Amino acid sequence: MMEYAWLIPVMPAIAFFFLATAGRRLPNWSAIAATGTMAAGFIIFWFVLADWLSMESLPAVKAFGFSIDWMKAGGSTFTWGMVIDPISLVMLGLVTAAALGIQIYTWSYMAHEPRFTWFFAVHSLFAAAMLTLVMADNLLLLYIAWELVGICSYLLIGFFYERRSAAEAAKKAFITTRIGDVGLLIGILLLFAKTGTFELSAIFALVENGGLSDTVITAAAVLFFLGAIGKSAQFPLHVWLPDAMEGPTPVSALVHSATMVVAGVYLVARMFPFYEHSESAALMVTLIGAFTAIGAAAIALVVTDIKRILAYSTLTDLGFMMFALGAGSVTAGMFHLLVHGFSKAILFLAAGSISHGSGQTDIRQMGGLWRKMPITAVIFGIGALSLGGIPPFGGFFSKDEVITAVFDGRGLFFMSIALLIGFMKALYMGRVFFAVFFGKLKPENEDAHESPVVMLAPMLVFAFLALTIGFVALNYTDAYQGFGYFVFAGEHQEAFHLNKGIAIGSIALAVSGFILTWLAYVQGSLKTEPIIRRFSGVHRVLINKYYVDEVYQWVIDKVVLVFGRFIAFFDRAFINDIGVNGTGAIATTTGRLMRYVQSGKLYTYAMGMVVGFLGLALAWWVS
Amino acid sequence: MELYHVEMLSAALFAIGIYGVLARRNAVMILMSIELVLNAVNINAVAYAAFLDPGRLVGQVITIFVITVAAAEVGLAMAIILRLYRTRATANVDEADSMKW
Amino acid sequence: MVGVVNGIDSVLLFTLVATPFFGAIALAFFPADRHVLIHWYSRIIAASGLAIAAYLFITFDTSDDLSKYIVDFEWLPSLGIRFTLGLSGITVPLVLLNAIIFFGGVLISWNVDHRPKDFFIWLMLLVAGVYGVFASRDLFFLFFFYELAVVPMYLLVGVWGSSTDFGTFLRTKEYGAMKVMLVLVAGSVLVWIAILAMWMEAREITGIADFSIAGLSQVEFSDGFQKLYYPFLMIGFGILAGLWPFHTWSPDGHVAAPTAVSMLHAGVLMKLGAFGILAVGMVILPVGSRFWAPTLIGLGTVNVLYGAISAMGQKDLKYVIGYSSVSHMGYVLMGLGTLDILAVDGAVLQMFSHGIMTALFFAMVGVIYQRTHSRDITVLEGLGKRMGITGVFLAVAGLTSLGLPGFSSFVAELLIFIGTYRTYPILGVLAVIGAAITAVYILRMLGKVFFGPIDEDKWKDLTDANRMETGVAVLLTGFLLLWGLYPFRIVEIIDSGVVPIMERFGS
Amino acid sequence: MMEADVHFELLWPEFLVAGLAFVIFTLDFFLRPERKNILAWVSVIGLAGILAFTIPYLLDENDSLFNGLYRIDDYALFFKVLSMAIGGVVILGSIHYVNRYLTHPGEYYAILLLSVLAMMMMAASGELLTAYLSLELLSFCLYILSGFALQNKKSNEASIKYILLGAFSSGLLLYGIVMLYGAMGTTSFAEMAIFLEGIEDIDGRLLIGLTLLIAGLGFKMAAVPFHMWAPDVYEGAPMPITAYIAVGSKVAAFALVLRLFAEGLLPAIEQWNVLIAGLAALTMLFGNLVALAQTNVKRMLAYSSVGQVGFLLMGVAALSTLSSNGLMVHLVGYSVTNLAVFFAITAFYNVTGKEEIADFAGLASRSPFLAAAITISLFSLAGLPFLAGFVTKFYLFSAAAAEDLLWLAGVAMVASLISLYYYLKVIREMYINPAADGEGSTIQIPGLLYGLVGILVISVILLGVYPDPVVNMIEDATAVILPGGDASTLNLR
Repeated sequence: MMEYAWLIPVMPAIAFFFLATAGRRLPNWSAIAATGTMAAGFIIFWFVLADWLSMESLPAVKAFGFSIDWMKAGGSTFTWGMVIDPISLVMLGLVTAAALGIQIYTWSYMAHEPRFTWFFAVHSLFAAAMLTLVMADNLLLLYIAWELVGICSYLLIGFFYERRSAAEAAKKAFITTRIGDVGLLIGILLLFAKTGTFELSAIFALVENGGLSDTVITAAAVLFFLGAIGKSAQFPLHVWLPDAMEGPTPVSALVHSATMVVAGVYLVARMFPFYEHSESAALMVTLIGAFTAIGAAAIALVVTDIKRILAYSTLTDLGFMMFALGAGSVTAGMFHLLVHGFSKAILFLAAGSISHGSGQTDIRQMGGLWRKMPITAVIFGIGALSLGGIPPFGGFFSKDEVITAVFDGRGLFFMSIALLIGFMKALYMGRVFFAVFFGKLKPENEDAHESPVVMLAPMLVFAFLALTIGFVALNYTDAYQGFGYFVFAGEHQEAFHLNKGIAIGSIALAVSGFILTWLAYVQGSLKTEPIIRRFSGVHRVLINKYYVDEVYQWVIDKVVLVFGRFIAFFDRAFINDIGVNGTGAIATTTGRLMRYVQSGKLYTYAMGMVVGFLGLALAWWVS
Repeated sequence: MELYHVEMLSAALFAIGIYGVLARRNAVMILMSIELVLNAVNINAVAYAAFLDPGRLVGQVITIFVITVAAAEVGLAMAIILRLYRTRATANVDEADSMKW
Repeated sequence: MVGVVNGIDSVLLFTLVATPFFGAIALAFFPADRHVLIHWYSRIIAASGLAIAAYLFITFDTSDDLSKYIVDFEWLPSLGIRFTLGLSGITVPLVLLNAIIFFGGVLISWNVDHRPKDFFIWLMLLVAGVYGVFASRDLFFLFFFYELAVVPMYLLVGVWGSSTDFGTFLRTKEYGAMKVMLVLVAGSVLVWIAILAMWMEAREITGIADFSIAGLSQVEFSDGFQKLYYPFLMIGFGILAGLWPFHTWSPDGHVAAPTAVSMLHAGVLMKLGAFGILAVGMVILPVGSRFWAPTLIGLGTVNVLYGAISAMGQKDLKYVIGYSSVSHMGYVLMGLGTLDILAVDGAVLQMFSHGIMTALFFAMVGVIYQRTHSRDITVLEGLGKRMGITGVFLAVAGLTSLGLPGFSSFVAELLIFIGTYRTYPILGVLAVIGAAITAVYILRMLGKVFFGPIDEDKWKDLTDANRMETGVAVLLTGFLLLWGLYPFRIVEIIDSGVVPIMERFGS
Repeated sequence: MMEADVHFELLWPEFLVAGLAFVIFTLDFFLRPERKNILAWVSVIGLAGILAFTIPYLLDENDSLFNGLYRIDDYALFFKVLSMAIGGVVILGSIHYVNRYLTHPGEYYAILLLSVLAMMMMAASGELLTAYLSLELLSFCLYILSGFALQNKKSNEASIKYILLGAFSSGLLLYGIVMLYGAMGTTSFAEMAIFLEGIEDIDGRLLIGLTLLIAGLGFKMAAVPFHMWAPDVYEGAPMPITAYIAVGSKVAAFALVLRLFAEGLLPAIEQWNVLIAGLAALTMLFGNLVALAQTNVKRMLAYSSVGQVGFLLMGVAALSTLSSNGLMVHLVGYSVTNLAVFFAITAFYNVTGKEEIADFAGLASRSPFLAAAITISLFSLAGLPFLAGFVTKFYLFSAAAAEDLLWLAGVAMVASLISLYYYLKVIREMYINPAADGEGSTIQIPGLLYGLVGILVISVILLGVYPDPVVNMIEDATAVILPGGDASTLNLR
């Protein structure tokens, strides 16, 4: 079955071309087409996985790939190829499942949208691009897919383009990520210039056997990480992700939490050999990851728009993953990526169903909603507890994995930071959960209602996954000896190992976090206002997201655009009006002056002749 | 008498003629000055014929032709000057400057 | 006239060049008021050209020798001028490009009802000139057709163009027309000087008066001579290619020109310059071009960044696109300047894909302008609601120009980036940054014009692109996607044309 | 010491033209005023007949009468043919103008014919005095013709300026001739060449003589700074005569100059080619720059033809077989094109009586044919492809380049770029600007002018598309005056 793996991305691609061309004529088919192909891809994935697991001598097989010639130029051949290996399998599973579920959810959520078809078309294109991205066996194809998911996110964020804010957010998202992509592309060019190939396997081989100088490796690693910073919204290019919540909720759930934004993490994991061989680059990843995580978590504690809270928590988790990768553990990173994907998906979907049911987006306007929408409450709770890191939810395992990895890789100090992040995660998760569902029901929310089954079903599935997925970390059979073993295809054992001390510590912190928020938002004995008043300055800074957006806006308005206008003016006023028109003016003016030699008086003419004759004679005489 | 004496004479005549053309405003006077130039030519021609290649008559022939042509030229010019006088009631060429630049 | 015609392919090539020319002459005898007839006639002429060009492109055999395309007649023996046509891997795509854009331009001109006869006559002459430049193998005729392609621009812009008042300054169509004509002819003067110099030098070296490119490329010009006269070619052709700082004719020309002319102007005319640098300068004066390559690539980089940045500062749609063409031609010049085979391949492909892309741009801008009578992006807002199709295709063009994978420009720019980075890493980085800036102004334009709330009562009866215009857009988009998704064939063809040139540089 | 046997029969063409002129004079007496057009037709048909007779009669005839005074060869033949053709065209183009604006058609046509005779003689004369005489004959005819609009002040002013300056210039010319005679003891081109071969450096007499010669001929050619009569005469003279002066007298002057420099002064080329080159550069730049500032179309064309003289002088400066070919090719192209544009304008003037550039506004709608004709001719003058001007300029500039005058060719290209600018201004008026109020009426052109201009425009295009036949003729003509290099030794493949 594995030779048909390429069908997984092709399926939604077909759906896209179908919808983009014929979609206008038969809108009713759009949902079926998109979801059908997605489901097909999902099924194929399972067969592929089964094949993979059933392969004998698994440790020997690192990857299964194939490729086609894309173009030949100047003696070098450019190929398009796909590769199946553990990392891509993990991503495939996540993406197909999430995309499928969220499309089903979308059936009713977007039912009344005029651009229903358009949504599914772009959604399918995104799925195709994302799947290609995770299966690409060479940097060229990876970059192509990378750009395509970017444009899809642009189109999806700008889905409600009549809203100026949505349009701006879309533009911001694309341009910000594009800045990172510059780094990525330059990195790719650098590698091609040095190695003459885009093939990942070949490049890794060179990295392993020292075919590339350390400077090149470090440079490439840093440049690739630039791309990751853009895509995965790490500081300082994180500003686009919160705004991206302008998009429809399913988009936020799929693109901006579960799949696309983790492409950066995936990239770093994929290019991991580079970071293994470049300590400085790895350290950079760690620091930026940790920095982003803490900064975002702090904001998540104060903002009140439910989707923005989730967005900042996404930032935190992304930073968390980078943190793990930087600490040298692909396993932990990918594992947290997987778990976070499902947990955050259900949180967004639940949030969507909340605003769908109650029409509220600000948590201060909510409270006690569990009476109105119990199932949603349960689902949201699962997600919140999972990401809050309460055992036995998946989030606990992954978080613990990360903290352990950080401890192993970076030592005590960084571990304490990781623990702090874990605690903050628990705090804001508890905050949003309790604030929304507990406390007394607000009168305006009296007519809030539970969402239809079509929306609940996928949420329930994801909830179940979020609940159970943690256990894939554990060691079951010889063929599958735990997630770490799987990710590394058994090359060096990194089976799940629970560090008792760390585990207890993190559990304690998580639980205490939830208890604190329970006190604050349900039981009410802990008042938040005095704290806010006490640290009003800090609070203001956090509410304003450290003013980063303002700074960027100022730079764009006052520097970039002004410079652009200046150049435009310079071009017109100097190069054109003076340079070009000036030349013409000189000619015409000279003519206008010279014509006055022609006085109309006879003797001038005669004089002209005499002068000419004398001049000739003189010139000749001199020469 | 050497050749260059004659040449000087004709050169002087030539110069005077040119001066006349440049300085005079009356069409007839300008014509006269041109005649001076032509006579300078004649003198030169004859002189060269006499001094440089005696025996051949090229110089003389030139002179005869010049004189003839000059006569015709004067006639024609006079006619046109008459037209000028008719249309503008003046023989002053400076007043005939409606076309310029 | 003793001459040779080698088989059906060469006959087709000759027909391709001759069709629009004689088509124009025939059109001169049409009754001027039969507009429908004139339009359909022009469409047929354009379509036949497209058919021939497509046939030549498809059947082009990259392994075969190219003599089967040669048409050769003695024309003016006393100067050694021959009328010689031929094809190469470089020219085939460009000929196809010209055919496509001519066809699209004729279709998009369905709304020309002011003296359409004259309009199409001049348009056909322009196209004939462009075909001629691409096909000529003799410098005299290359120059001949080069001028022929320039001349009609004057009347096309001057008569059918539009004047715009930008408040602080005014751009009349007369001004634009005069400027385009004079600047381009000024460029051709430099080219002319270089051509004569090469002819004279070759005549003194070999004792043979010969204008043929093939012949001159065999001559061993002294290094000093090459270094002296290559700049004439570089700048002379460069002016037509929008080389900084001789580029201002291009945006102003666009602002004044009617849609179809803008399409041809940016789509094809500017390519003539780059083509000349490659097919004349680099072929005949390799030493000179190697010597001046850094200058060319430097200026190309300036083009890229300068064009992109000033495009950011524009308010008028056509200015935005005009400067974006300046910027994109910069990539072409960079690619040529690297003398790196991948980059030169990329440059030629960029000529093709930029041609199609910018034609699509101008077609859609023409649609908007015809509907709203405005090109001011501060005035237009939220048109996407009423003009969805137009918006989609303008977005396609925009995404192509910011180098989105899946569209042909990505392939071209990728090749150029690779080649540039291999030879001049810093400039390679700058080029990539330029592509990022492109994203800024393109998205700014799209966001302002098509996104946001629409002024309902102002654009109450705003109509979307009609069938004809949509057809043009689909045609162009099809080519962008085709070469973007699977460039194998076209790159193969281009490569077959570029390799022999590059071999002269020993790379 | 003349040979006894002078082949007078070789002069038949000249005799016939002269005879035709006198036929017209006499016929004039017997025709009622409204029948005077017959005169024009007679002279045209007569010229055509003489043309038809001359070509086979003198082809490849190579003889020189009165030991070298007067030449009968292909070079002379070429210019004879050209002169007669030009004369015929001008007469045809004049008919309507004469009927409308002029009196005394008999004299008009007869004098025109005499001037044609003079042109034929100028091309044939192989000796300075003969050249001078034929030149004066031509000048006299032109003096009269330019003043032919008796009641028109401008016309009269033109002729008075023309004749006074012309007389003055012929004074200079004569003085130069005589100086040369004094310096070299001869006035025949061939002997001058032999003399110049002998000497290594030129003395004062020779220098002054040559300078004055150049000045005098420069006046005829209207080379800066001896050109100043040209704009006024062009503007004042009757329209067909302007065309005739612009084309005919230039052709004749260059016929003479080319033969003089090729047969007589070639040995001293290093002495004068720099001067001529400088003169050429000055002329082309001045002419074209000043033309930018003109508002009267005739005056603009006057300056533009001054600029053209600069191009032509370039061929003299770089004197060689190739460049004299180039000069003559350009001369032909220039003549055809200028005749086309002038008679197109004449047709316009016959109807409207206007000659300001602004008056051409909206001509494209008033008379598409005239607009197209003028556009094509102006583009040809500017040297744009498919038209005579492109090929001839290319040929001429290539020739100059081949003689290491690439810099001059460059200047010439810039000059023709400038010229394009003011030609485009006319075209803008015709095509872009709408007609002034009350002048939208369509212009009816008489069939004769229609046909004439049409034929001229077609020949402009033909010359541009396939010049090879003309070039071959010219090569034969050049082979006579420059026996050094015929086409075979030109290193052609």
